[in-house]
Formats: sequence, structure tokens, C-alpha cells
Amino acid sequence: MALKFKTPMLDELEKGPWPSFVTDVKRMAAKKPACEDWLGLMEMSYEHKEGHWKHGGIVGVFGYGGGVIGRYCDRPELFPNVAHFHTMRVNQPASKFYNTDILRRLCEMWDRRGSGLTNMHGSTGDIVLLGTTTDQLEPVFYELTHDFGMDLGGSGSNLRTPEGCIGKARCEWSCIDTQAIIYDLTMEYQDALHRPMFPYKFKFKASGCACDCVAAIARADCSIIGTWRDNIRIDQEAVRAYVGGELVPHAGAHGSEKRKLDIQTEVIDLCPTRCMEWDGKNLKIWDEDCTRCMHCIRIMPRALRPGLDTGATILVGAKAPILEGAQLSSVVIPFMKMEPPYGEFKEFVEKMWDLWMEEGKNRERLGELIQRMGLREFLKACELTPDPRMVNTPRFNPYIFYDPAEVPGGWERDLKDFRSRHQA
Amino acid sequence: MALKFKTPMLDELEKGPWPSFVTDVKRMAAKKPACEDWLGLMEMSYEHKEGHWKHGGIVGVFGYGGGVIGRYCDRPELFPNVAHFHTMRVNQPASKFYNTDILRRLCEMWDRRGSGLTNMHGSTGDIVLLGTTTDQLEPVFYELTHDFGMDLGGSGSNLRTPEGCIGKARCEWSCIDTQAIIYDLTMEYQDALHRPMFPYKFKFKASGCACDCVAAIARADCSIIGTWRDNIRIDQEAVRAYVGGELVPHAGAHGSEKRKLDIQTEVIDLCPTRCMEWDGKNLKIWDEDCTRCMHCIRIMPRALRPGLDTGATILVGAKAPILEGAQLSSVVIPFMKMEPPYGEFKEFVEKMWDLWMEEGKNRERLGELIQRMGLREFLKACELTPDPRMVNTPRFNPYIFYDPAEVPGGWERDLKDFRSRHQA
Amino acid sequence: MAFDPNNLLQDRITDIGPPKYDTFMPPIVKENWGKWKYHEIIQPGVLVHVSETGAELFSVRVGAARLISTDLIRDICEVADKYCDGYLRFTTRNNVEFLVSDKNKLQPLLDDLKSRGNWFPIGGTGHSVTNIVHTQGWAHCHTPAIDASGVVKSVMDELFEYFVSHKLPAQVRIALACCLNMCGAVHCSDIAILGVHRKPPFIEHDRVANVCEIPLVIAACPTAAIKPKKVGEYKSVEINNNRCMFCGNCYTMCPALPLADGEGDGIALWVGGKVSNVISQPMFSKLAVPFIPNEPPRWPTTVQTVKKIVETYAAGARRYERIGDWINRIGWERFFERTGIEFKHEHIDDYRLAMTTWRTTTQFKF
Amino acid sequence: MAFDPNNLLQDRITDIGPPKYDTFMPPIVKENWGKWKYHEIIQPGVLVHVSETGAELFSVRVGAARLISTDLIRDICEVADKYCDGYLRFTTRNNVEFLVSDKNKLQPLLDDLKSRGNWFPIGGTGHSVTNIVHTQGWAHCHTPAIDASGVVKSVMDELFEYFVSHKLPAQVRIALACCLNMCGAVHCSDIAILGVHRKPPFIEHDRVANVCEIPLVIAACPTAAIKPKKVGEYKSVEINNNRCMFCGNCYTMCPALPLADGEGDGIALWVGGKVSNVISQPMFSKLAVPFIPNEPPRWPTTVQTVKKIVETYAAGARRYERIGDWINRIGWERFFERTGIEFKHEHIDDYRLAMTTWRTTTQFKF
Ligand code: SRM
Ligand code: SRM
Ligand code: SRM
Ligand code: SRM
Ligand code: SF4
Ligand code: SF4
Ligand code: SF4
Ligand code: SF4
Ligand code: SF4
Ligand code: SF4
Ligand code: SF4
Ligand code: SF4
Repeated sequence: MALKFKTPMLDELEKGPWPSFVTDVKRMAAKKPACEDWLGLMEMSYEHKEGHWKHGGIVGVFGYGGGVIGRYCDRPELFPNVAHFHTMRVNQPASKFYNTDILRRLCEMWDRRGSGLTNMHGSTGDIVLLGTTTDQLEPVFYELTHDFGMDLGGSGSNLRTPEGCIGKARCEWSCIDTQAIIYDLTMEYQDALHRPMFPYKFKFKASGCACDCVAAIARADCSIIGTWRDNIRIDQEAVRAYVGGELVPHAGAHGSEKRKLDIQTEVIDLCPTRCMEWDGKNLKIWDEDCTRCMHCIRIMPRALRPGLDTGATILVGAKAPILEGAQLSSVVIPFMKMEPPYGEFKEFVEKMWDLWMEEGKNRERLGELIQRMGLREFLKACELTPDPRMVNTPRFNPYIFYDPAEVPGGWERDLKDFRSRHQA
Repeated sequence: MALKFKTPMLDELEKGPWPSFVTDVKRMAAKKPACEDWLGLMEMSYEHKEGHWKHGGIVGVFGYGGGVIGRYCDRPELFPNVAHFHTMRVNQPASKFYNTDILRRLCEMWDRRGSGLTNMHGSTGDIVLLGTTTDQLEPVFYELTHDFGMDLGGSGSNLRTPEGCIGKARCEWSCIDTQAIIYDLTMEYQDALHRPMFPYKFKFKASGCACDCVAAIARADCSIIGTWRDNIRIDQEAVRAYVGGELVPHAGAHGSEKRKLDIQTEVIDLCPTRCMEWDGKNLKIWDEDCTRCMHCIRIMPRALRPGLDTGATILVGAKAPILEGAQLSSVVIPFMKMEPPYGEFKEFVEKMWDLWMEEGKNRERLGELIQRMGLREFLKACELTPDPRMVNTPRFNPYIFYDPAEVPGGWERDLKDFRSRHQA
Repeated sequence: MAFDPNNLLQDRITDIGPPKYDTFMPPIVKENWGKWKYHEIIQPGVLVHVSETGAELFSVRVGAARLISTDLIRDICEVADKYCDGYLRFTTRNNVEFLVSDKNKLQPLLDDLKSRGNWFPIGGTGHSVTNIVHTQGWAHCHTPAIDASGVVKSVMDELFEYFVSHKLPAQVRIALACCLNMCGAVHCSDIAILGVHRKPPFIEHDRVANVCEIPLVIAACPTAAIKPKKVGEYKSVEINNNRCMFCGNCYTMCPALPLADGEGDGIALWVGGKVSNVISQPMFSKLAVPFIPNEPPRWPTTVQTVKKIVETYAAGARRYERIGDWINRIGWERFFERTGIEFKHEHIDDYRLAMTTWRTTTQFKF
Repeated sequence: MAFDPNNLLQDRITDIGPPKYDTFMPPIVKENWGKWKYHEIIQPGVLVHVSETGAELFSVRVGAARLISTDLIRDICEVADKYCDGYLRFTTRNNVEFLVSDKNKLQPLLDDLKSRGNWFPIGGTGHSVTNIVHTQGWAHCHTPAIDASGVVKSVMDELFEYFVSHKLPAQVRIALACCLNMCGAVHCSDIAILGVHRKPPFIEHDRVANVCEIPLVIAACPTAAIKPKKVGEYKSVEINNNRCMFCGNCYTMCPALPLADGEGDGIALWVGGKVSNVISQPMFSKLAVPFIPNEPPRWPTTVQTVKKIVETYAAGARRYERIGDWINRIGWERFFERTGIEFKHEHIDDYRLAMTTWRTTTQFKF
């Protein structure tokens, strides 16, 4: 089964224990000319140490402002089957559960209408269908909506496809229902997801607890992270079982041999707030000092569980470096109950978006807007009350913009009066 | 002894256990009209909640560009005896040792030629002679130089009066000879101290150890802080004596009762690098991990002493907030031997000043210049090699200014060649 | 009705969003939703979650290249049909999880997976190196400085033993982004592999005005290196090369300013970031190696340097210490010493927040 | 020759610098220079340093107002002559240290000092509140927002018991600066008392061009709030009040832009800074109270707030914890709760490095 192009460099990537995308695509190349040309193009990129895709072109489906990344090869004469090679971002089901039926049908469609190559999944969370031609965009969209009950995800200055961790579906620590939240937001804001209305992209991500398995705090303009505000639930007997060596510490994450947990050095001393005590029999947690970091819970999952008064901490502003430097999200709502229909949360979101749409410059992420205007303006616009939980530290620079409303006489002064007291 | 002005508000400051400057100045007011008027002026300031000094005027002694702060009252008609009230900054002897002879003679002179008021000392370290008239400036200078062997300190865009902690004169921890260093620098750079040649002020301060009793790291453009690079000297018997309760921990700084030192919680657990171990008998220090923070030494001064291979860490850039925000000094020379005539150090100083004088904008402190140009440029200009000890963390932002000299072909590229590989 | 290319609006459905989340969930998940009590990692790659109802769900995690073909998805389906009643999921790091609700099928599933060559490596749980989050590279994007998939494959081959075991002091999350846009969100990874350019863009003066909005291009430059300029007949721009730090943002706005260059481009390595709030707080990744040339097809210098970092960490860190925690404990001076990486000018920040990274204390180790 | 006002150059001496450091050192200091072995604080305010030679030097530290008259200096001299062979020194925080080399004179010295009313309080060593480093205020400077000496006196009166004892968990360093120039270097103090303006400068258009260099004035503004403007006949400037944060730097450059205002001016309190590298690293002071009005003559609100902070700290901190270390352990949320200080918009930084102060973790206490 000789392929059209020799790929000596790529062939090197067929070796080794990790799955090889080269082997995989070669297998496809026999039946998909796009895959064959793609391999040739990749080989040439490896030779030149330069990519061979042109700067993105604007293509899409009618009425949508996103969901498709236009892509053209810069050597179409050599690789005509990837001359057009557009990506379609398909909004994944939250937490990416599938059955084989839907996957098989998607594959069949993509073999027929696209390259047969995918990313499962894109970094934002979408099903990424990698490579098709312009004329296939509408038919794919038609099939997605009609036959699969699926829709495109986000791209451009839109809301981007929201995503969450696996949450309550399979995780005992989840303090919020990540799937329901993600689904609800995705449905509520379909218009924002499909039609550019923002200064730039906007991302929601939801994690069920502080482990943050969807990396929300690092890469979502609005990060929703589950937490609790009552007490960690303790099963003292199970604690003793860990200490006694009857249960595997850390649920086996560092080895499944049974061993006695050294609770002092492995838990108590590592608690970031040192709010725990072990007297040999009972574990005491001073919950008022706990910052809910999850460490003790993850080490003794059969003994400790998050509290029951659960909700989310809302943080905003994470983003990659372009333009003003990378940011992590910052706390703006220390605690909020998250129950359907999430009215309070959505009110917040809409205030935040109003501010951003009004004040944001072209290609200015929310985090950058807040950097530019100050967190104070953001809180004001969103009608949030300043709280020490929003900062690691109060300001240390003395350049305070005092509010004239709080100053007797505001900014007004009487120069004459002043000069009657002070000669110039 | 009725004074010219009623001072009901100031009188309130005569109460209480702390020494009262009001009582003190009132005592002087009987013989010094300037003091009398000064009290009246202060009382008026207390009433108005506004100061009554005009914006500084430029006065000085011939040939010097600093050392005198011109000051005029903004109500001379009411307070003619403080109509002129200039400050003279007199360079203190390093570490501020005096005998009564010199002080008495200074007092006599200042009663005669000035207000009789002083600051012992100014924040920078000078003897501050507070308040005299323009015609007295030269006579005071003449007496200082001729009769006292003294000279003016710095002000304006000069080198400012250097100062150090008490150091080896009375402190067992000093790793450098702060007085000798301060004196040597002061003498070497008299010209810079007296004649404005810099973009802005420049301060040296030297502390003998990491306790930094002259606050060098917070307020000197160049901070010299003593340290050692060998091992902490341990007297194991004395350690046991602390643990046994025979010696007072912390030299009595928190109470002079004898008590058993809980070496584990009070020393070992507080060591920032946790590089100590106590086995009940002997103290082990892993010196390669020690950051020489002085904690263990200060708690057991009779058992632990700094090492013998001593020198200084040189840091630069500290300053108050104006203009670009407050800065602490940053390490630029992790270790340097400091022995007379301090040639290596002065070479560094002069390279640093050359850079600053060449590149610094008007009123730009050294720290701000480094902020603006980058530490890299500073190190290059001073011929220093980058070292991880200069940063708390390497950069996290990816905006790297790669040096074209290290890139094959530098910044040159061949567009034609590129376009032969890539169609536009 | 069937699709009619000439009448897009006919029977058009829009804004229906994704399938509801529970559409493809296995029954055991729906039944025990929110009732999970605890979990255990039975062996690397194999988790069991136990419910308050007593139900047990086994998840078998296998590594995937992420850039996968429909054939491979069909292979995955075949396995899932056999052992999982057709249910599976993908993780947030692009691994596949086979969801087994019948304990008896677990071992046969594992045996089956192992029999399939290198397609389905089992691992990525606990204190391992799990899959590398990555981006497009030369496979699809227009701004990359490096390839993504090839580098990932090369690194994972070398670190494979850490994927299939729990030997490390804590989890190690590696991410790759092929340019400073950082689609892989590498800025908070234990180890980040980042594609970097090192030559300023060229300017195709004859195209700039045609294909770009000049004011937007100028605004795009974080260092204000770009100014408008008339070149002969053309309205164009000029770039102050001394101010350029090769971010490529101008190219994003303007195809007439390409930066990719076979000799100029390569990899920067970053270390010590993290996302979780467990014990320590989220941290950015910090620069470890400013530049390694592109060395396709297997990027040996990059691979070996990453390995050196991982193994120095594995040898020196305490249990539960992420790479960043380990470095914070031992100090950066020791990190560079022990890994043998040279500390250079590039390591010292010189952008907006630079001063917050300088060492403003005498506390350091010789 | 005597001074001749008409011939300044006659017999002129310049650049001789200060007296050499050892000119006024007592013999015991010269003899034991560099040989000191250890010290002990015998009681608050009284130190003994013991040399390798066996020599003992007693230092008795007394508080001073810093703004002192020649009469007071003569009083000090009288004491030093009686008990110290005429030797004394001043500390870096403006206390006086009487240097006693004859042990027999120690108790008589202490008795003498105590007999002199409130002139010479003994203390300021160890875990105390020592003297407040401060600046000129209304006593001499042209830019203050507050007085210095009066505030210091009022605060020290109230905290006096902490000056004469070692009751605190660690040393507490208080500093005062009467304007944002921060001559008191308050930016790294356990507690900082800072004079602040709150009204933008007025502009005396008829004076600006006469008394100021307009370009320097414009360059002086950190927020670029100042622009040149022609007002009628006058070349002058205009200030965008919305951008002004009252730093006074424009006034430093230009007397025609006064900001002082009896109603506008007052005090901001800052906490948790430190300078030493002991245990923790040097830290900046952080905003505790954005504004307290000027309340001469005794500034009761300021005094009581400072006291509240000190006592809350004293009650809650562990031994050796500086105020900043204590707050870092308990968290800012607890600091505000326990001191009863309100957290307001002003506490949230909004200047250049603001984003580095935001809470980028879910770790906080309810
Ligand atoms: C496909 C995907 C990478 C992947 O291989 O997975 C991707 C691909 C591109 N990203 Fe991205 N981004 C992708 C997730 C991300 C993420 C991660 C995330 O969403 O969690 C980030 C970092 C988080 C963030 O949003 O800041 C990300 C930050 C960027 C940026 C920098 C944005 C910034 O504010 O710094 C750009 C540049 C831009 O917007 O112009 C960018 C731009 C791009 C463009 C459109 C290139 C461009 O310059 O216009 C890439 C198209 C590649 C192609 O040809 O297919 N992409 N991009 C990811 C989307 C797939 C999906 O929908 O699931
Ligand atoms: C007298 C003294 C305060 C005191 O009561 O002790 C003082 C007084 C003045 N300082 Fe200062 N500074 C004094 C030590 C300091 C210090 C502390 C130090 O040197 O350790 C600092 C902070 C450290 C630093 O240098 O950054 C300091 C930072 C400033 C600044 C802000 C500089 C900056 O870069 O942020 C100014 C503003 C300026 O230079 O225009 C300033 C300006 C002034 C001026 C000249 C007022 C002005 O705007 O021109 C003050 C004259 C007051 C007067 O009328 O007597 N003074 N000044 C101190 C000098 C006495 C001496 O020589 O011993
Ligand atoms: C399946 C997945 C969620 C999903 O929705 O897909 C997941 C699942 C679990 N995570 Fe996670 N995490 C998953 C991505 C993440 C991420 C996100 C990422 O890496 O991009 C993080 C943050 C990474 C970071 O901090 O940089 C993450 C940080 C954690 C932590 C914190 C560990 C730490 O030392 O900081 C825990 C707790 C633990 O493992 O001790 C955790 C714990 C868990 C538990 C034990 C939760 C539970 O009780 O079920 C799950 C099994 C862990 C395991 O594999 O050992 N999970 N976990 C993700 C699997 C990714 C993969 O294929 O490898
Ligand atoms: C006399 C003086 C030096 C001088 O040249 O004048 C001095 C003298 C001593 N200091 Fe200091 N320090 C002096 C200002 C400072 C300063 C500067 C300042 O406050 O502006 C600092 C840095 C303050 C800061 O961190 O904000 C300072 C931080 C220390 C420390 C570190 C304490 C800590 O917990 O951080 C020690 C060690 C200790 O006391 O445990 C120390 C220790 C000492 C020792 C024990 C050194 C010795 O062995 O002789 C001296 C007696 C301490 C005492 O008073 O309890 N000295 N010391 C200064 C007295 C000022 C005063 O009148 O109150
Ligand atoms: S973020 Fe928390 S709730 Fe979500 S999967 Fe991870 S550990 Fe579970
Ligand atoms: S969750 Fe974290 S902070 Fe809370 S008790 Fe456990 S280890 Fe401590
Ligand atoms: S800085 Fe060190 S050497 Fe100097 S007085 Fe303080 S403790 Fe002694
Ligand atoms: S000096 Fe500080 S770092 Fe060094 S051993 Fe002593 S306590 Fe530890
Ligand atoms: S990181 Fe850069 S090169 Fe890679 S996919 Fe994203 S935008 Fe493209
Ligand atoms: S690559 Fe970045 S820094 Fe260089 S000119 Fe373009 S936008 Fe500016
Ligand atoms: S802090 Fe301000 S007001 Fe006080 S002396 Fe210094 S310059 Fe003058
Ligand atoms: S007070 Fe400061 S911020 Fe306001 S105008 Fe003057 S220089 Fe600018």
C-alpha cells in the first residue's frame, strides 16, 4: 500500500510505546486522499521546520459567526487534497460521555464529508473535526443538527464552548453539578456562542472542587469552582483505619500497597492552614480556618468528605498571554449557591458582559479590561461588595483614587480662601 | 514666662509619658524668638489642619549643590522670626557615636546661629539643624568645617549621606565593617555628595547582617548587607544549655526569665529552609541549604555565630513610591568580599553610575531605570553574570527579547526564499 | 427533508446546542449521580468509584494521541461495545476512559487492550505523567513555531514508564503549545513545552494595505513596536526590531507579516506551574530553558531535557510535592544546579511585572 | 582666620566629609571592635554586650522625640558625662543610647533617668514598640498632609506600655510619613501612618508659567493626568481630576499647584511590612485603613485604631511572628474581622501591579 509521498521523518514517529498518530493517519491514507496529502504536507513541514498552512480564511455556515476555522494549504499544487482543510468545532456533550452509536455515526459522516481526522477533543472542549472543504460546511451542519441533535461550538469573538469536569457524574467530591451548569449556560447563551457580539472570546469552565480538573482557574474568563461553607465530614473510624494501615492512603494514587498513613507528616503538616489536630485517636479540624484545599480529603477519601452546604466560588479573568500577559482568574464572588435555573449567577454574567461590551476594546479579554479599569470598577458594575477574599493582599501602593463623594466638599476648593490663609 | 502666642492645642501634647517636643520647644522659646514663633505657627497649622511653609526655595552654600533645604513661612507677617527657616543637613559620624564635647559645641553654635532646634537625626541619617536664616548658612558652614571637622550632608540630585548599622562596633553578628565602608564611600564620593551630577538622589546604606538594622533593603539605592558563605559556628554545649534552661533564649528579647528553650518549635520549625535537625543532644545544620536568615543565631546567640568567610550581598534599587511605585532592593551581587580599599565594589558603583547618568531621565531613580530598561541591561552595563540568586523566580511571561546574535542569521531573512516555500 | 445547497434556510435548525449531558451516560452513572462515596485507583490507569448504593464503576484510562482518525474511534467503539455496553468518555486531557459497570469484564478488557500493540496504553492516573495537553502545530495551524503531535509523541515515548506507573512524587502535568497564543494553556503546567519564534516578522509592503487593517495591526503589538509607514507607493508599517519579542500577535492580525522561520523557531521549556488549589495555590510556569532548536522528527534535545527535569524532580521531591512546590522548597538556584540547566539573561523577566520577580531579600542559597 | 562674609573663598574648606567614625567612640568600643561575642537584654531598654576579651558594655536606650532642642541635647550630655565618660550614640530609629563601660554606674544611671519625669523613658529593645521613625510634618516641610511630631507623640503615649516592656510577640516597628514621598520609608513597616491628600491640586494659572517648568510638571504625574493648556493669556496646565490620585508629585515640581486642604487631608494606615530577612523576607506594608481625618491635637481615631491593631496582634500572634507574618498565617479576611476594620474599595489595588494582588486561588477562609 505505497503512499503518494515518502515520509522518512514521520516514519520515525511510528516507533515507541506511545500511540502513533502517524501510523493512525497512514492507515487512513489508503482510503482518504486528504490523509495522504496531509502526510506529505507534514513531511515537508518537518523538512522545512516551518508549517505550511496559510493565514486563516473566513468561512462558516450561514447565520453563524463561529464554529469553523478556515484553513488553506500554502502549496496546493503539491497537495491538492488538503488545499482547503477547514476545521469544524462541534459542541461536545458536557464531560464528554459518549456511546458507540453516536461515535460511529459521527465517524461515518466525517469519512463521507471530511478528512476522517479529528481531535478528540480540542483544548476548549469541542469535538474537533479536522479538515474539510468549503462546500461541505453546510451539509455537515445540516446533518449535525438534523441527524445528530448536535450543533457547532464557538470560535471568534464569541462565547466559547463551555466545559466542566466530570463532577457528580463520577466524582465523590463535586460540590456543584458541573454538567447541568455547563449545559444550562450553553443553552441559555446559544446566541452569544454563535454570533460575535463580544470584544473578544469568552470562556466558561466549571470544576466541582478545588482540584480543578478542567483547569478552569487558568483558562476561563469565568471560572466556576465548587466548594462548601460548612464543615468537612469526618468518619473518625475510617481515619483510624488509614492510620492503622487498613485503607490505602490517597486512594492508591501513589501506590496501592496497604501501608500505615503517617497522618502527622502526610496530612496535618501539609495542611496549608495547619488547622488540623490528631491526638492519636481523633482528628479535629478547625473548619473556620480551613481553606478547603482538598488535601486531607484526597489523602483519606474514605474518611473525609466535603461539607453539605455546597456552592461555588466565582472567579474571573483567566487567559493566555496575548496581549497583556497571562492571567489566572481572580475571586469576585467568594460563595454562591448554584441551583437551577441559576438566576443569580446569570444576572451576574449579564452585568459583567454589559460592562465588557460597553467598555472593552477590540480584542480585549475581560481580564485585561479589569486590569485596565481596575477591579473596583468591575465590582461596581456587577454590584458586588468588596471583600478581603477577593485579594491575596490589600494594596501596598499608596496611589489611592479616593472617591470625591466621601470627601467633604468633594474636589471643590476655594483658592481665594486658601490664599487668605497661605501667602504664595 | 508668658509666650507670645497661646497654644491650647499644642499644650495638649505636653501630657502623657512620652517625651514632649512641645515642652522641649517651649523651654527654648523663652530664649529663642524663633522657637516662640515656631510654636505659634504650629498652633495655627493645628487649627487649619494645613502646614504653613512655602514651597522650598533654593538656598545653599557656595560651591555645593546640596545640604541645605530652603524654607520660608507663608505668614511672615505673623511669625517674622521663622520667616526664613532653612534646614542644614550635617553629615553624621557613621553609626552616630558622639562625645559630649562635640555635642555641646554644636549646641552652642546652633543656639548662636540657628533656631536651637534639631532632628537627631534625619531619616537619611544626617544631623538635621532645623531652622536658620540665609545669612547664617555660610558662617555655619565655615564653623562646621573649621571648628568641628564636619561637613554638610546630601540633598538634591546628589549622593545622599550614607549610613550603616552599628556593626562591629557593638554587634557580634556583623559580617562587614559598616562604619569603615560608610566612611570610605562618603569620603571617596564627596564630590558626588556635594554637587548634583545625578539624574536624582542616590543612597547607600550598609547593614552588618540580614537583620538589616539600618533598613538598607527598603531605602537605599544601593544596599550592602553582610553575610557569610561558610558554615554557622555552633557551640553544641551552649545549645544544650539553652535547651536545658541555663541560658536565656533570644538574649532576653522577649523576657529575661530563664526557661527551657523548645528548640524544635522555636528554632527548627521556624527555620525558613528547614535545614536544621536536633537529635536531643546535637544540633545539625545543613549549611548548604541555609539562607542565613539569622533566626537560629538570634535565638541562641551564645551558641551560634555567623561563619568566618564573610562579605556582603549587594542589592540595588530601593526607593519610596514616587514615581513608579515603591521598590525594595534586588540582589545583583550575591557575594562580594568587602575589604579596604573596596576596589571591586567601587568599580561596580562607578559602572552603575555611568549607566544611570547616561540613560537615566530627570528624576528617575536607579530602581526605576532598571524597571524601565530591564535588569538584563543593568547587569550587562555592570558586567555582572546572571545568577538565579538575583530572582525569586525566573520569568513566567513568554515575551522574551531573544538576542539576534544567538540566532542563526540574526534578524535577517530572505523573503523571496520564504515565498518560494510558502505561497502567500 | 434532505439538505438542499440552494436553499440553506429550508428546514434549517440552529442554536440547538449540544446533546443534553445525560444523553450518552451509562445507566450506572445516571443512577448514582451525586451519590459517589469514594474511589480507589486499583492499578495505574484503573479506577473504581463506589457509590452509597453499593454500585461500583470501573474506569480504565488509556492514552490517546488526540489527533485521531475515525478508524481509531471505531476501534475504541469496538472495545467499548465488548466490555462497556458501549459507553466511554474522554477526559479533560484527551485520554479515553472505558466505563465498566460489570466487574467481570474488567480483566478481559485490560487483556484486550494490552493485546493491541501500542494503540491503548493504560495509565495516566495518580502520581504519573498523564497525557500531554497540546495544540495543532504543523498539523493545522498557521502560526506555529513547532509541531505539536510529533513533539508530544517523542516526549511521551521517552516518559512512557511514568505514564504506566505511580512512581513520581506527585502528578506531573505536561502541556505543549506551538506558539505564544498558548492554546494548550501551558502557562500553568508542571512542565510546558512552548513553540517560540526568534526573528521579527518580515513585512510584505505590497500586501499589507490589501490584506490587513493597519490600525488593528499597530494596536496588536504589546510593545508598541509597530508604526505606520509609507514605503514607495504602499501604505504599510515598520517594525522596530529592537522592541519585538516575537509574539506573533501582529501576524495574527495580518498575513503579510510572517514570522515562521526554520532556523529562528524552536522550543522554550517552562516548569513549576500548577492549576489545582491542593496544598499550594495555582502557579504560573516559569522559564527553565529559553531555547532549543527544532529537531524533527524526534526533538532529542527537548525530549532529553524534559526527561532530565522529570527525573531530577523524581529523585529530589517529597511525596505530594508538585514540581513547583519542590522548586519552591529547594530554591531556583538548586533547580538550575541539579538539572544542569544554564541560567541566562533570558530567565530574568523584563516585561511589565518584571520587578515582582526580582530577589528582594538576602535569603538565598550559595 | 575668621569667617569673612565678603570673601567666601578665603581659607575655605570643602569636602572634608564627616569626622572619622572612631573619633567619638568610647575606648571600650575601639578595643573590642569586631570581638563582641554575645549580648543580652537585661531588662527592657538595657543591653549588655560581652566581648571575647571579657569586656562588658552596657547600653541604656531611651526614647526621644527626635525633634529636640539644644537644651535637651545638653541634658543628654549631662547624663552621659556623669555615667558614661561622656559617650553616647543615637540609634537608627532616633533613640539615644547611653554607653556605660563601668557596671557600677548602670543602676545610678537608670535611677537618674527615671527621676527626670518623662524626658528619658527607658525601653525600645526586644519585643517592644520602639520609637516611631518619622518626618517633618507641619514642623518644617511644604508638602505634608498631616503633622508628624504630634501624631507620634499621641501614638507613643498610648502605646507607652509596649515601649517599656517585652510583652509583644515580636518587635513592632511603626513609622510615619507626612506625605506620599515617604521620607519615613514607611513602605516596609509593621504599622505605617501615612499622610494623604484627597483633593486634586488647584491650579494657579497666573503663576504656573512663572514659577514652574511646565514640561517637568507634566512628566511628574505618574498617571499622566496633567496636560498643557492655555488659560486666557496664561500658559498653564489642566488636570484630569478623575486620574489624579493625590500624590503631590506635581506640587513638588510646581508651587502653583497646592493640594493641602484641611478637610481633604488625613491619615491612611498600613500594616504588615518588615525589613529584616529574619525567618520571612522583607515585605511591603499593606493598606489597613484608607482614611482617617486629621484630628489635632491628639488624633484620637488614629491612635485608637493603631492601638486596636497592636492589641489584636498581641492577642493573636505566635511568638516571633511579626505583624505581617501573623496576618499571612491567619489571612486578611481574619485581620479585618478581628480588628473590626471595614474592607472597602480602596483596599483593592488598581495601580500598575494590581493584578498581582488579586486572589487567584479558591483558598480563603469564610
Ligand atoms: C483548536 C485549538 C487548539 C487545539 O488544538 O485544541 C485552538 C486553535 C487556535 N487558537 Fe486557541 N485554540 C484552542 C483553544 C485555546 C485555549 C484553551 C482553552 O480554551 O481552554 C486557549 C487558552 C485560553 C484562553 O482562551 O486564553 C487559546 C488561546 C488562543 C489565543 C490567545 C488568546 C489570549 O487572549 O491570549 C489565540 C489568539 C487569538 O485569539 O487571536 C488563539 C487562536 C487560535 C487560532 C484560531 C489561531 C489564530 O491565531 O487565529 C487557532 C486555530 C488553529 C487551527 O488552525 O485549527 N487561541 N486557544 C483549541 C480550540 C479547540 C476547541 O474548540 O476545543
Ligand atoms: C528631612 C527628611 C525627613 C526627616 O524628617 O527626617 C526629608 C525631608 C524631605 N524629603 Fe525626603 N527626607 C528625608 C529622608 C527621606 C527618605 C529616608 C531615607 O533616606 O532613608 C526617603 C525614602 C527613601 C528614598 O530615598 O526613596 C525620602 C524620600 C523622599 C522623596 C521620594 C523619593 C522617591 O524616589 O520616591 C521626596 C520627593 C522628591 O525627591 O521630590 C523627598 C523630598 C523631601 C523634601 C526635600 C521635600 C520636597 O518635596 O522637596 C523634604 C524636605 C523637608 C523639610 O522641609 O525639611 N523625600 N526622604 C529626611 C532627610 C534627613 C536627612 O538627611 O537625614
Ligand atoms: C478524569 C479527570 C476529570 C475529567 O473530567 O476528565 C480527573 C479525574 C480525577 N481527578 Fe483530576 N482529573 C482530571 C484532570 C485534572 C486536572 C486538569 C489538567 O490536568 O489539565 C487537574 C489540575 C492539574 C494541575 O493542578 O495542574 C487535576 C487535579 C487533580 C488533583 C490535584 C492533584 C495535585 O497534586 O495538585 C486531584 C487530587 C489527587 O489526585 O490527589 C485530582 C483527583 C481526581 C480524581 C481522584 C477525582 C475523583 O475522586 O474521581 C479523579 C481520578 C484521578 C486520577 O486520574 O488519578 N485531580 N485533575 C481528568 C483526567 C485527566 C487525564 O486524562 O489525565
Ligand atoms: C541599635 C540598633 C542598630 C543601630 O545601628 O542603631 C539595633 C540593634 C540591635 N538589633 Fe536591630 N537595631 C536597630 C534597628 C533595627 C531595624 C531598623 C528599623 O527598625 O528601622 C531593624 C529592621 C526592622 C524591620 O524588620 O522592620 C532591626 C531588626 C533586628 C532584628 C530582626 C527582628 C525581626 O523579628 O525581624 C534583630 C534580631 C532580633 O531582635 O531578634 C535585631 C537585633 C539587634 C541586636 C540584638 C543586635 C545585637 O546583637 O546587638 C541589637 C539590639 C536589639 C534590640 O534593641 O533589642 N534587629 N533592628 C537599632 C535600634 C533601633 C531602635 O532605636 O529601636
Ligand atoms: S474537579 Fe473536583 S469534583 Fe471535579 S473531577 Fe476533579 S476532583 Fe472531582
Ligand atoms: S481541606 Fe486543606 S485546608 Fe482544609 S483541613 Fe484539609 S488540608 Fe487543611
Ligand atoms: S544589622 Fe546585624 S550586624 Fe548590624 S546591628 Fe543589626 S544585628 Fe548587628
Ligand atoms: S540562619 Fe536561618 S536559614 Fe540558616 S539555619 Fe538558621 S534559621 Fe535556618
Ligand atoms: S498554540 Fe498557536 S500555533 Fe498552536 S494551535 Fe494555538 S494558535 Fe495555533
Ligand atoms: S511579533 Fe509581537 S512584538 Fe514583534 S512586532 Fe509583532 S506584535 Fe510586536
Ligand atoms: S514625608 Fe513628605 S511631607 Fe513629610 S518630610 Fe517628607 S516630603 Fe515632607
Ligand atoms: S497629585 Fe499626583 S496624580 Fe494628581 S495631578 Fe499631581 S502628580 Fe498627577
